[in-house]
Amino acid sequence: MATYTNNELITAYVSRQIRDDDLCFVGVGTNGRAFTLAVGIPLAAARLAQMGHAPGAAVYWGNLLEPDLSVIPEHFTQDAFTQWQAAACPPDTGVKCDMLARRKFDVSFNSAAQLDRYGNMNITAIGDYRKPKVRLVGSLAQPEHFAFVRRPILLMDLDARSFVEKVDFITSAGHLSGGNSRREAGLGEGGPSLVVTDKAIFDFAEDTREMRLKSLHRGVTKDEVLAAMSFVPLIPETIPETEPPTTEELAFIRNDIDPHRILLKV
Amino acid sequence: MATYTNNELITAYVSRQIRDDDLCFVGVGTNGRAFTLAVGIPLAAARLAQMGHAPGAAVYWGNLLEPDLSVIPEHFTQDAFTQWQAAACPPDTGVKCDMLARRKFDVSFNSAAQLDRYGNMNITAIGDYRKPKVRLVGSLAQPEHFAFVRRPILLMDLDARSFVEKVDFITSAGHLSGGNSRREAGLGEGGPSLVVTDKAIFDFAEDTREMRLKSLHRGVTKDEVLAAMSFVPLIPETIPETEPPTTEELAFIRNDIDPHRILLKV
Amino acid sequence: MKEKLTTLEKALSPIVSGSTVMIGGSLLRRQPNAAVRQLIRNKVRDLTVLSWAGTTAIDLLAAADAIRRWEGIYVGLFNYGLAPNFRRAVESGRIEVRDFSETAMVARLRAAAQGMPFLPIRTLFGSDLAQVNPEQIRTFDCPFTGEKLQAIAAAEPEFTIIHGYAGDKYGNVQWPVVRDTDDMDQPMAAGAKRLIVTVEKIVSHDEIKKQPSLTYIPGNWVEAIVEVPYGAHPAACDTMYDEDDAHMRDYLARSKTADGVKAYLGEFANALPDHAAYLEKCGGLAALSALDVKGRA
Amino acid sequence: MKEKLTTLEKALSPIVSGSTVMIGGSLLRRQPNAAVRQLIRNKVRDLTVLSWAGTTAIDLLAAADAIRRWEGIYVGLFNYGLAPNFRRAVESGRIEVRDFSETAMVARLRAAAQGMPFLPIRTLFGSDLAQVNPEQIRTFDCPFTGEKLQAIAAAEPEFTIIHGYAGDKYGNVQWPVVRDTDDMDQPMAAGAKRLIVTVEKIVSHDEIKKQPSLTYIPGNWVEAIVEVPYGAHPAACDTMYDEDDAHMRDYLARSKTADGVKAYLGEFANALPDHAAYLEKCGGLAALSALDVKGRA
Repeated sequence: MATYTNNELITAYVSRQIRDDDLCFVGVGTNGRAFTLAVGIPLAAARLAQMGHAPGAAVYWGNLLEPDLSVIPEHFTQDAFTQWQAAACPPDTGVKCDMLARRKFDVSFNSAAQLDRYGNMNITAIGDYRKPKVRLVGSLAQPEHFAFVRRPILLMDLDARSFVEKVDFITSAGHLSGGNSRREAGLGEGGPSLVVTDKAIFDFAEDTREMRLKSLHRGVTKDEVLAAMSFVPLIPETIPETEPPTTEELAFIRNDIDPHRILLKV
Repeated sequence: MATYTNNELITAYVSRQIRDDDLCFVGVGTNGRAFTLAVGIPLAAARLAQMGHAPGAAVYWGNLLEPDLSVIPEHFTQDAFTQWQAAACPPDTGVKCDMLARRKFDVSFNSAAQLDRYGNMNITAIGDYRKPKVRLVGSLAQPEHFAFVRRPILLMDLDARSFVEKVDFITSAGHLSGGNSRREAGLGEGGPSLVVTDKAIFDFAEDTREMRLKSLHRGVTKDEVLAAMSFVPLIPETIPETEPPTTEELAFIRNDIDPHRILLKV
Repeated sequence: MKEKLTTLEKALSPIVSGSTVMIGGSLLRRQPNAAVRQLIRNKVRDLTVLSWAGTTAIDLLAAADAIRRWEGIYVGLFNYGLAPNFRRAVESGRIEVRDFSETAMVARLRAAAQGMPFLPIRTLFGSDLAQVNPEQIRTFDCPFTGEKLQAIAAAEPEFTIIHGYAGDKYGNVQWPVVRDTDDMDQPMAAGAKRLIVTVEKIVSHDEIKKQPSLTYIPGNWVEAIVEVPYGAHPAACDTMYDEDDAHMRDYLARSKTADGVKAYLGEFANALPDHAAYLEKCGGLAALSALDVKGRA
Repeated sequence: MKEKLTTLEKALSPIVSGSTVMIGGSLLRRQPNAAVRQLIRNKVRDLTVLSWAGTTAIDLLAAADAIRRWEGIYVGLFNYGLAPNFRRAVESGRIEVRDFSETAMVARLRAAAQGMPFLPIRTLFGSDLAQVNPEQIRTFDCPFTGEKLQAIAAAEPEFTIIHGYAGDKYGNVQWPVVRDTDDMDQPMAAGAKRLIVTVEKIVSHDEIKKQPSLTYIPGNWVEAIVEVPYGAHPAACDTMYDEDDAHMRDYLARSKTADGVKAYLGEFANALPDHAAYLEKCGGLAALSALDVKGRA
């Protein structure tokens, strides 16, 4: 039985969620663990999908459309971005925004300071918006992702401060208060589809749109998961184990995609 | 007393209407006499203004912003346009449209199949719009010029078929039915300021906005002018003679701007 | 990436009579005439055709009785005067026209690219362009200032055909650094539903990815790409070749009558199996290279 | 053409306390930091600052207590984390924020460029970004479809400051063919009322007019242009130099406290007469050239 790291497990799992010809949005920047979740794992997963079942899968990264994932930069300083070869590099970020609004994206990878029971997320402010306890970065295109992308995937470590009953500020409208509330607010199809964490995978119930435990990573118990959340998600009768990476997937990740452990470092 | 052609007279007159730092719109294309009126005279006049009283005057031609008027192409085929050097050549024609809507243009040069008493013009259709006697080219940016440019200047040969009581189709709203009708329709300042013809110059009365005879070219009588119009414009007590070109202006035109008589050919 | 390189026949086969088609290019630049001749061979009819400043492509389609309605800013033949066949069809009532000024057409293209049903302008107050077209041009009040604005309906053709300079088999199309930018091809491509691109030449993806900022049509937007050298002939492709003056004059002369132009279409479109045969009919690449301009890539 | 080449002092003198200023650049690219340090020397206060993805320029202004309100999509220090001084000022209530998502901010910039009071989007239904800002984000009905849309008010700053690559004395600014295009500098410039541009270097107009399609900011739009080598330092200017990691870390360390960053500002802005002195303070061009990237023009 293959041994693997949590990052490898998540990378392989996420790669299987990417379908052939999917266009995937991957964010830029941040560092440390946040980089691994927002950039490292998504790039590795997209490349793994390309090498396997989804050769036509493409990434929009920064303002690079279809950057060459066979040569992912080893240092994420400006010149590495400038020199990264791609199929296209539109004149400004507005082109990416238009593609979002036209629903050209199939998958996006998102992380948040707060995520709630109905998949609403907050990257704007903790506490009161006018005089916040913690001012965060703002919004970027996170509202667009939940409004227009077909299958947004959240990548976050499970933590009671992040998984809250209700977010302090709705930066991105997920399933709002559940049921039809998203549609009633004026939004179309979309909103968060999966929440991939270091302990378990969640999806959202078809009817109530509540977050639902989907699978537990090998060796993780339900109680450990609940202990790391400030609300109790829906829990099915039987909880399967998160499907582990295959030896082939592990070989691709370790030998071809991230040989120097840059993407999956921490 | 200097002798000069009608085109030289018009070119010199028009150049004096261009103020320092004015941005002037000049059209492209057509041929023969229409080319002289729409392209040749405007380019020559703009260059003459640059060489004299308005060194900061600039032209937007095609999608070239500030093309080098010291080297105007001698053949108006595609590659001459492609190679013409300029300060800027924006990514698409939308940039020029935005500049029009933001009222960045001071002067435009316009010609029409029909022009009426209140300076409304028609380049769309003669007769019934649905089943026209003559289908013309459409509209291009002519409506924008009358809507947004500060001082549009019409360049047309005087002709009873062109100078009509009422245009068959209002492509560009000039002063509509006169008085405040332009403002009431929702348009801002602007509309045609001068009509420069082969026989006389016209402007528009401040109050009624009716076309008004401003000056007669040397040797032209009022009756000749009226005989070439389908309506009777306002006629002042005394009609001055159109100020002729100076010997210096003629020298610039003949030696520097259009030595091979390409711009002012016909 | 997905391979999208195909033939004119295959690329255009989804376009049937009654389709709505946006035609790229402006004035005598990059008219997709090779694709238009294929549509004529396919005998499509009753098209709704949208264009920016349309010339040869629109007049050829009009000559072939392929257009039921046209929407755009201009149809003519630039310095060759009015478009004789389009003009004849409009004057006889066979083609319905919907005229848009430049800011209005730009708003239609940008609205489609932005996924919006309309964009606002304030150009057409008092103009008959607005008065005759309440279906696509409507006055409304600004939600902030209350001032009157005009809403222009998005351009939403089923198909968009653009002729470009060079591209790869994945549909990534690039322009040269110095070119004639007086067109709306990129906004048209950005808002396209089904985008068919013809290019002067197919280059390797390695060539493309060296300068990704020159890619004005990403392959991600493209349904099919086809290589058609001199694909804009008898019009020009700026930086590559100029308009064919002799061919244009012959076309104009034969367009004086409907029969005359029918004979022209028979010779240069219907009687020919494909674009290669058209190039031969025009004297072959050797003869056509006389139109090439210096600095051609 | 009109000569617009001047000094930072002269170019920025019209910007007084209480002005509304748009700041160009995105993340660590082309932050107009030389201009920002001059504004700090000028002791301007109570600015309303608009930005795209703002980093060093916004945090420096916040550290100097120059900002009363900020409007944009992001303020942080990219891979260096949150923006400590901006964060402190917002958490203390000294800076009011108005957050816009990317499509919303794009709509604001394009509306200004198009001379429109607003543009429509449909992004922010259900988001608190709309709920807290009825002044600039309003729901209205599409004049054609009747569907609910959101009107986003145009961005209309009195001044716009952009740092570019190279330009001429007439204010024509060009970008290199291959660059990092992830920004909104051109739309910002297109909609600017009074546009002040700083560039890495001034080149001849003859250089510019050879490749007019590389001019992304025409001089016609510009009020003043200033040459400031390493004008984005300690941030990067893509294709020319990278971010200064050591300086960034020192800035972050000293930004742990308000006093710490005040000392930093004293040393690197207030105590220095001009940008030349700043470059000397940072070790001079010789030391800074260590940040240059290969293929730098």
